[in-house]
Order: sequence, then structure tokens, then C-alpha cells
Amino acid sequence: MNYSELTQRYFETAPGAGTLGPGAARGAAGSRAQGTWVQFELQIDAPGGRIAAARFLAFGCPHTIAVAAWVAEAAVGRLPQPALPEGVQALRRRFDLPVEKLGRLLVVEDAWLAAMADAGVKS
Amino acid sequence: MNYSELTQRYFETAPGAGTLGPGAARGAAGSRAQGTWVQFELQIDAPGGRIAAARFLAFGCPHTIAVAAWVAEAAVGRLPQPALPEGVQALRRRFDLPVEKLGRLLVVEDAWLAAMADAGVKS
Amino acid sequence: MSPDAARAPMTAPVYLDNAATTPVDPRVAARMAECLTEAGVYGNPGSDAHEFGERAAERVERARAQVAAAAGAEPGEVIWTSGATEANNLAVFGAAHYYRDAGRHVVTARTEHRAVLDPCRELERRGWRVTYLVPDSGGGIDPGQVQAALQGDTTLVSIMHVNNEIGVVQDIAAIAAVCARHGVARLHVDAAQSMGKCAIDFGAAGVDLMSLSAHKVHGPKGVGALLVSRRRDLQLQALQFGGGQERGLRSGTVPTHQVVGMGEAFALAAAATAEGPRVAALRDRLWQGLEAIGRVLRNGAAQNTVPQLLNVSFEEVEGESLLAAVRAQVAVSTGSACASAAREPSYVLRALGRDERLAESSLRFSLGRFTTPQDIEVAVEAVAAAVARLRRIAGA
Amino acid sequence: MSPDAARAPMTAPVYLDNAATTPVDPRVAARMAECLTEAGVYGNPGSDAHEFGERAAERVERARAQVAAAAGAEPGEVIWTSGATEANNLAVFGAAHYYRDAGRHVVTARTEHRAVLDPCRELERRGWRVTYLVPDSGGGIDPGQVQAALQGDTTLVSIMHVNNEIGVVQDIAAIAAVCARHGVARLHVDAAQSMGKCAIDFGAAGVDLMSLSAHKVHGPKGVGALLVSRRRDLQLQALQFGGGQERGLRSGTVPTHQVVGMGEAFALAAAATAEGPRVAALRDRLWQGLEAIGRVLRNGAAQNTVPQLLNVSFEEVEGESLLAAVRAQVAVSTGSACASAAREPSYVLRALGRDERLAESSLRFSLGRFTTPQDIEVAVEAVAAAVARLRRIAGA
Ligand SMILES: Cc1ncc(COP(=O)(O)O)c(C=O)c1O
Ligand SMILES: Cc1ncc(COP(=O)(O)O)c(C=O)c1O
Repeated sequence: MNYSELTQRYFETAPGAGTLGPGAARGAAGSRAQGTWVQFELQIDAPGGRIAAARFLAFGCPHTIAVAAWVAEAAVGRLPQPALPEGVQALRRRFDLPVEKLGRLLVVEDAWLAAMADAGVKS
Repeated sequence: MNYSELTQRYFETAPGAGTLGPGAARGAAGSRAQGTWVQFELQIDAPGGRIAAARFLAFGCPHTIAVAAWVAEAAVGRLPQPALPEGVQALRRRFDLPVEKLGRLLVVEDAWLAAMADAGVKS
Repeated sequence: MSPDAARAPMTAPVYLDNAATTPVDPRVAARMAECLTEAGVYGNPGSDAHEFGERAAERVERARAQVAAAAGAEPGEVIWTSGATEANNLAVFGAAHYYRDAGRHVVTARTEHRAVLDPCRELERRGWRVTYLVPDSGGGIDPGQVQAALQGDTTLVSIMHVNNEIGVVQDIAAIAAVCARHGVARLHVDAAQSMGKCAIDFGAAGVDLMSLSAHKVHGPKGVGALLVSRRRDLQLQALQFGGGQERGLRSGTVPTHQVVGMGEAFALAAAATAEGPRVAALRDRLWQGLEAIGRVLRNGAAQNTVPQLLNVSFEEVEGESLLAAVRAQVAVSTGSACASAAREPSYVLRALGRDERLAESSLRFSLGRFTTPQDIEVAVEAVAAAVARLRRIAGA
Repeated sequence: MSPDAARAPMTAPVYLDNAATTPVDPRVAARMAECLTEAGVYGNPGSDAHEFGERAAERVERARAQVAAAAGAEPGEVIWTSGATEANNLAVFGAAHYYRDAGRHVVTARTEHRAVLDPCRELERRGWRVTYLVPDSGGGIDPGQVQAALQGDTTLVSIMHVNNEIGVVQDIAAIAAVCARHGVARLHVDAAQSMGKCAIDFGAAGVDLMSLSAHKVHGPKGVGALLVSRRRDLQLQALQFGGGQERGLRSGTVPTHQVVGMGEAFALAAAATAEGPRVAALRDRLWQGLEAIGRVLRNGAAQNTVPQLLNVSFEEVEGESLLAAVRAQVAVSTGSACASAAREPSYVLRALGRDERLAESSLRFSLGRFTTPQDIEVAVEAVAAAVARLRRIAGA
């Protein structure tokens, strides 16, 4: 398996891996038993405010970890929205994801949507 | 194919290859078309006397040539007899002949017997 | 350890994938080089019309004797092949087809190499019945299982000696005894992984057919042998027809340098009796280091495994990420990557009862003649760091 | 030229048996050596889990491209095998079995190599019908003969390119056109002797399957390839099952050093365009020298023969003695000795209409890259002396 330079870098550094603790909005998707599980925690200080901090956890392939890390990083400073900071197809291109791995991206998206729902953002 | 040292030597030197010309007793056996042909010519000076000279011609494998040459050489000085100077089995051992080549020795023997018959020696 | 120094400016990974293939021993490479160019023994060993051919044939026969001696066989029992894959195919198809009138049932195991399983599947397509034995959780096949699987029309049993993924060793002599009692069933043993790892005695074990490979034991790739027992007048249908080489069982020009390499590799392995304990100590150190990581499972019965192999599953770690995290430091095989393009959880580990996740999150460490204590330390450190990091990312 | 200097105190014979096998070119041997030991590219090209495997796979693909370029094929059409014997078997059995429902008739020629004829005989045992075309007295197969032999259920035609005994070249493109018109019949060409002797263009000729061998053109023994045309979606049943290498058509670890050797040998041969005229001049000088002996017959149509081969029958000379008389000076093949243990008059020469004696008293001189004018003089002198002496002993 060859990974793009960006995938490799986010997989290796995994910025934002971890949790924020009580008070953060949290959402997860997938399952470890199925091979891919992702969780996001977002800190939104004021209702209607921007995302102040974001963390992720991921059990999955390097692409899954890299994309989750990138999404968490990209989330900071944005207004909470039900859409990912970047759409699934754009992420696929950005990380040069093989087509058979598209399912993993959908898990990332589902985890994001779950976190948004937890934060009270309507989709 | 590996040849014994004796076979190799008689094949390479082929002493006595040739003919004696008119007056010699001559006998041949086998056929070129079948792959083995041998001829002996013997010079017997006085009736009932010894073999004074012997020559052979041979078309055949190295064993055939070597044995014919050896027989011609061994014949000189002997009394003409219907038997080869040495029997077929003894020759086979002497030249370390593979068993499937026994037929070639019989051609040598037949040529010898034909030459004896030509010399008037009864078998 | 650099596979291509010019291309690898960073330190090359430690090579712990000797069960996939091994570097050729320099002594073996030297013998091979003698059989290539104009200055060497380059004749066709089948050319009996001149000394170039005869010299080559001498080398081939010397190599045959070396392989026979190392494996406990007679030289006349060694049939050269292009590797253990071909040897396995020749054994399975060759015996099944030759004895087709005696029956069309074959017994093998789920944990066999694909070079046995795939021919068995093909036999099924051709109308044979195949019984696939399931090993115990340690990977062992009980001779009693073989006994129970034999039917009146079983003509072939194919059970490997040393498993290539977990290193478990089967009791071949006991299985051979079961087949001998049956009378009709012939025993084929895939011993591609055995040489240099576990003693092989073809004759004493009473085996009918045995596959060998050179490149698993510091010999060249692309050469192997099938041992065909002469004691029982075993017959085979050839797979490949032509010049009639190898008693008509395997036509094709015999590649002198290749079989010479195999002969030398087998002779060296047979002579290297101190190698087992040395490697076992390294393997033990490796296991000790990995076990300390915590939540790791050893695959295959530890007490019945060759020293060169250690297969470990890491809980709460995803397989592909584990490989990606260690591959810059350690070259190993995983339970999810396999030689073929298909990426599936190892069917061998699945047969032992491991779930899909644990099968995928396994690493096979395979040691060889050139493995050093330093290699082991690098591997332990790299794997420990990777597992810790991935577990942290997974919140596990 | 000494095959084993320590064993050959006398001058070694001149090697004129390059159609049996060739010495490996030193440049080829050097590339091979890079893929063996720990210092080189020793990984398993099937191991995609680490860079050792990836480096090896790169070498394998580079070699595949070299072979494809030299033979006028696409890299994706190259299936590595253990030699032309295996390639021929895979082609003949593979196509016949895959297309068995379309018919069970095969067309080939009496002058094919045994690695084609013996699989055809085996097909007959399995219920196929085989037509064996008889060449003209020069060894040529007329495309019209192929046309006439095709039947509604002919699925395979197997005709060689360059004959290994007489060097005659068949008109492959014309035969391919005949098969294409038929529609169902696929064309396999045994081109084991072609590379470096006669241009091959797999794609342009419209051939479906083509067998290649490395060791006939200064590459290593034990490696070859089957070219499988992609244009017509040609399918084959595999002979050997296992790891799924080579698109599942030929399982088994790909031996990096072997295929790298083949790639390099093919690239060198394709680049050596001046070699043909040089060798042709040597062959002409050889024929001139032999013809002067008198009562000699050239076998195979002179105008349609590769420069590397010259096959001559000597009247009134027994074959075995001829060989024995020249072998200390010249290493050649004869019409009575063959690679297998059986010693029979060459069936190729018999098919040309030579009688048994003339077939047996033939010598095949085959020249190669390392043949020198001096070698030719030695050969002419040795053969002339031997023939004269044997004719004298035979009274002929
Ligand atoms: C147990 C076993 N059998 C067969 C094979 C195939 O051997 P080879 O690579 O020589 O074809 C291997 C190695 O891949 C193996 O480990
Ligand atoms: C025409 C032809 N076909 C096939 C072969 C077999 O090739 P290999 O020795 O690579 O198996 C040979 C050489 O022996 C040959 O000359």
C-alpha cells in the first residue's frame, strides 16, 4: 500500500488525537469489530460560536486516521455546520484515497455529523 | 557415451585398418544401412600355416571399430580357426561393452567366420 | 541490510521476513556464479555429447546428493522443480491423477499453503472430494483427525511440516504411520519451510512425497525439489512434458546454477547445527519484548514451533495502520497483506479461531541466519512505539 | 572456453552447441548477482508489505518491460515461467483445456520441439485429435498446409518459429493470418530459439501465444516466458496453482535474479544488431570448410535458416563414431544423441526425409556471441580429419 505524502504526514503526526473531557460535544461512528471507528469531540464556547478546539480518536487504517486528524484540525475556528469542513469527494482527492476505501470516509463523516448533533447543530 | 581406455585407444589408432589386396581371404558381415558393417582380410601364406597378416574395415560405432582392430591385431601369428581369437563374452568384458551393443560383436564374429570360410577353414 | 543502498538514504528496515524469502548466503552465490559464464560450468546438463554437458551434469548430481543427504532421502528420489509451488502441484495433481482409478478423495488441512489448497480446489472442480481438516487452536493437526478422515477411496493426504505463518510443526511420522496402515493413501508433505528450521528425515518418517524450496533457507528463488519415495514404487503423472528430464517426471532444461545453489544452501543448513539455539534465543528475546507491550497474543502453540517464526496479534490495533507504522523500521509480513494481490485476513489465523480483527492485526516475525540481536532490539522498540501510539489514537 | 579449468588440463573443445545452451553474458551475470545476497535486492517481489519486496518487484517489472520490448509485446502480456518447456506446456494444455468446449482438435508439426510434441501426445491420451504436419524437405511448413489442416473444432495451432535442430524459420505472420481467418483457432509459437537469431514481433505478427527462453541467448537457464496476447482476450487454464502470481496464470515465487537475467539478456540481444552478419560470415566459412570434405549434405533450407545454426549430414560415416572422433576438439550436438536418455536418430531430420543413417551421422553446429573465427577453423579441421579417417577405416 502506498500512501500520499499528506496521508503519511497526518497519519504519523496525528495532530489532535485525544479527548477534550467533560463539556465537549461528542459523536462517534463505525465499530472496532468492523475495522473502522472514529470519534470527534468539539469544544464550542458560546452557543452559536465557533469551534474553539477539536479532538479525534480513530481505530482504522492510515487513511482513516489521517483524514480524521485533518478534519479535527480544519474544524478549529469554523462555525459548527452539519457538513464536513471539506466534502467527502474533495477529501478523497486531497488524500488520494483508493476508491475501495470510500466507505472509511463515510464513517468519518458520520462521526462528524454525530458530534454536530450532540452540539445541537441541526442537519 | 563413455568408452573404456582400451576402446578409446583402439578406436583412435585403429591399427590394421585397410585391405591386403588380391590373394587374401576375405569375409564381411552386417550392412552399412543397418549401421554396422565389418570386413576382415587375412593373409595365410601356406595352407595350414599361420595368419601372416590381417586387415579390417569397419563402418560402425567406436566399439565395433575397436574390437575389429583388436581382433585383426590378435589374429596375426595364430593358426586360422573358426573361433575368434577371443570369445564374444570375453571381448565384451575386455572392452567393457554395454549389453545393448552385444549385437555389434556378433557382426564382428560373423565377419571373422566369413573370412575363415573364405580361407577354407571349416567351422 | 539495505536492499538497494543507492535508493535508501535512510537506514533500511530490519529484515524479519525470512519466511517470505531469505538473502542468498554468499557461499551459495559463489557456487552459483561458477555455473554461469564462459569461464564456468555453463553446459547443458542434458547434453551428453560433450564434456561441457558432462561437467554440468556432475554438478547437478553433486547438488542432488547434497539435497538428498540434508533431507534424509536417496539422490534418486530427488526431482528438481522450479520451487515448492511446482513441487506441491506436481505432488497433488500427479498422485491424484495417477491413482484416480483407486479413488478420488484427498485429505488436507485448512492451514496448508495456497500452493496445496489451490490445487485441491482445482481437483474439486475436476470431480474429486477434498476433506479440509481444522487444526486445534494451537495449529496442530492430530494424527487421529487424519485417521478419522480417511475413506476407502482416499488416495492422497497432504499435510505440511512447518507452517509458514505460525511455524507450528506437525507430527509427520505419526501421520505417515496412519497413511501406511490405510494402505492406499499416499502422504505428501509440504516441507518448504522446514530446512534449516526443523530436522527433516524423508526416509525415516515414511513419507511418500515431500516438497522442498531453496529460497527459504538462503538459497536462490526459483528452484525446489519434490522427493518421490522409491521404496513404495510411487508413480506420478507429470505436469510438464518435453525433454524427458528428471525421469520424465519433470521435463525442461535443468538449471545448473539454480540446483547447485539449492544443494549448497541445503548442505550449509544441515551443517549449521548451532543455528537453532542461537535463533531460538533471539526469538525468545523478541517475544519477551513484545509481550511486555501488553494485550498481545501469540499465534500457534509456542512449545511446538520452529525458532525462526513468531506470530503475534495485537489487540486494539488496526492491522493496516500497524504495518504502516512499523514498516520504516521493520520488514515483516502481516495477517492482512499476502503475497497475492488480495488483502484478506489470514486464513491460517482464522482457522486457529482468531477473529478477523486479531487476524489482521498480527505480525509475522521470521528470523534467519543473518538476524542479529541488534535487529531484535530495533524491532521490539519500533513495534512497541507503534502499538502504543495507535492505541492512544484509538483511545484504547 | 574451458568448462572447468582444473579438470581439463588439455585444451577444452571449441563450444559450438549454443542451441543447446549458451554461456551467460558477463553483463547478465552481473545483474543477476545484484539480486541475491544481503547486499542486494533479495526481497520477495510478492511481498508488498515492505520495501525489500517493493524493490524486488521494481526489478521484476523492469525485466518484464525489457522482454516485452525485445519481443514486440506489451509488458502485461509477459507471464514468467521456468523456461520454454513450461511455457510450451502452459500454452498447449492451457489453451486446449480452456477452450475444450469449442473443440478438441490441435494442429502442429512433426518438427516441433518435444516440449510441444509431448504435450500434444498427452492431449491425444486425453481425447484430443492432433494433426502433425509434415514439412517439405527443407523443413518449411507452408501456411497452406495449416489452412488445409484446420477443422471446425480446431482450437489451437502450435508452430515453432526457429527450429532448434536445423534453424529453419517459419513464416509465422502468414500462419497467424490463416488462424485469424479461421476465427477459433489460436496460434501458439515456440520461439525459444528466436531471440538474438531472428527478429520477433509478437504484436505485429498477430500471434496469440509465444514461448521464450533465456538460456538460448546468453541468459540463465531455468527462466522463460509465455507471451499471452491481450488484444483478443485470450484465456488459459493454469498448470500450476498457488500464490496467484502472474495474474493467476503461473503461481510461484517469481525468482528476481532469474527474470532480471532474462530481461538483460533480451535487451542485449535486441541491441546487438551487428551480431547477425558477423555470425552469418562465420557460419558461411564453416559450411565452406565442411562442404570441401565432400559427400556432405546440408540439412534444412539454407536460404531460410538463422545464421547461428548449421546442420550437416556426412555420408559414409557412422554417427556415434563421428561424435567420438570429434568430441575432444569440438562440442556439438548430433542427430543421434539427444537431451533425453533415449538415443534415436533425430526425428526432425527424419521428417525432412533423411534416412536413418544420414540422420544419425549429422552434426548440429550452433554458433553464439562468443564464437570466434579461430573456433571455426578448429572445428573444420577436426571434422575434416575425423570424417576422412572414419571413411578410410570404413573403406568408403
Ligand atoms: C509452506 C510453503 N509451501 C510452499 C511455498 C511456495 O514455495 P516457492 O516459493 O518455492 O514456490 C511456500 C513459500 O512461499 C511455503 O511457505
Ligand atoms: C525450440 C525449443 N523449444 C523449447 C525448448 C525448451 O526450452 P527450456 O530449456 O527453456 O525449457 C528448447 C530448448 O531446449 C527449444 O530449442
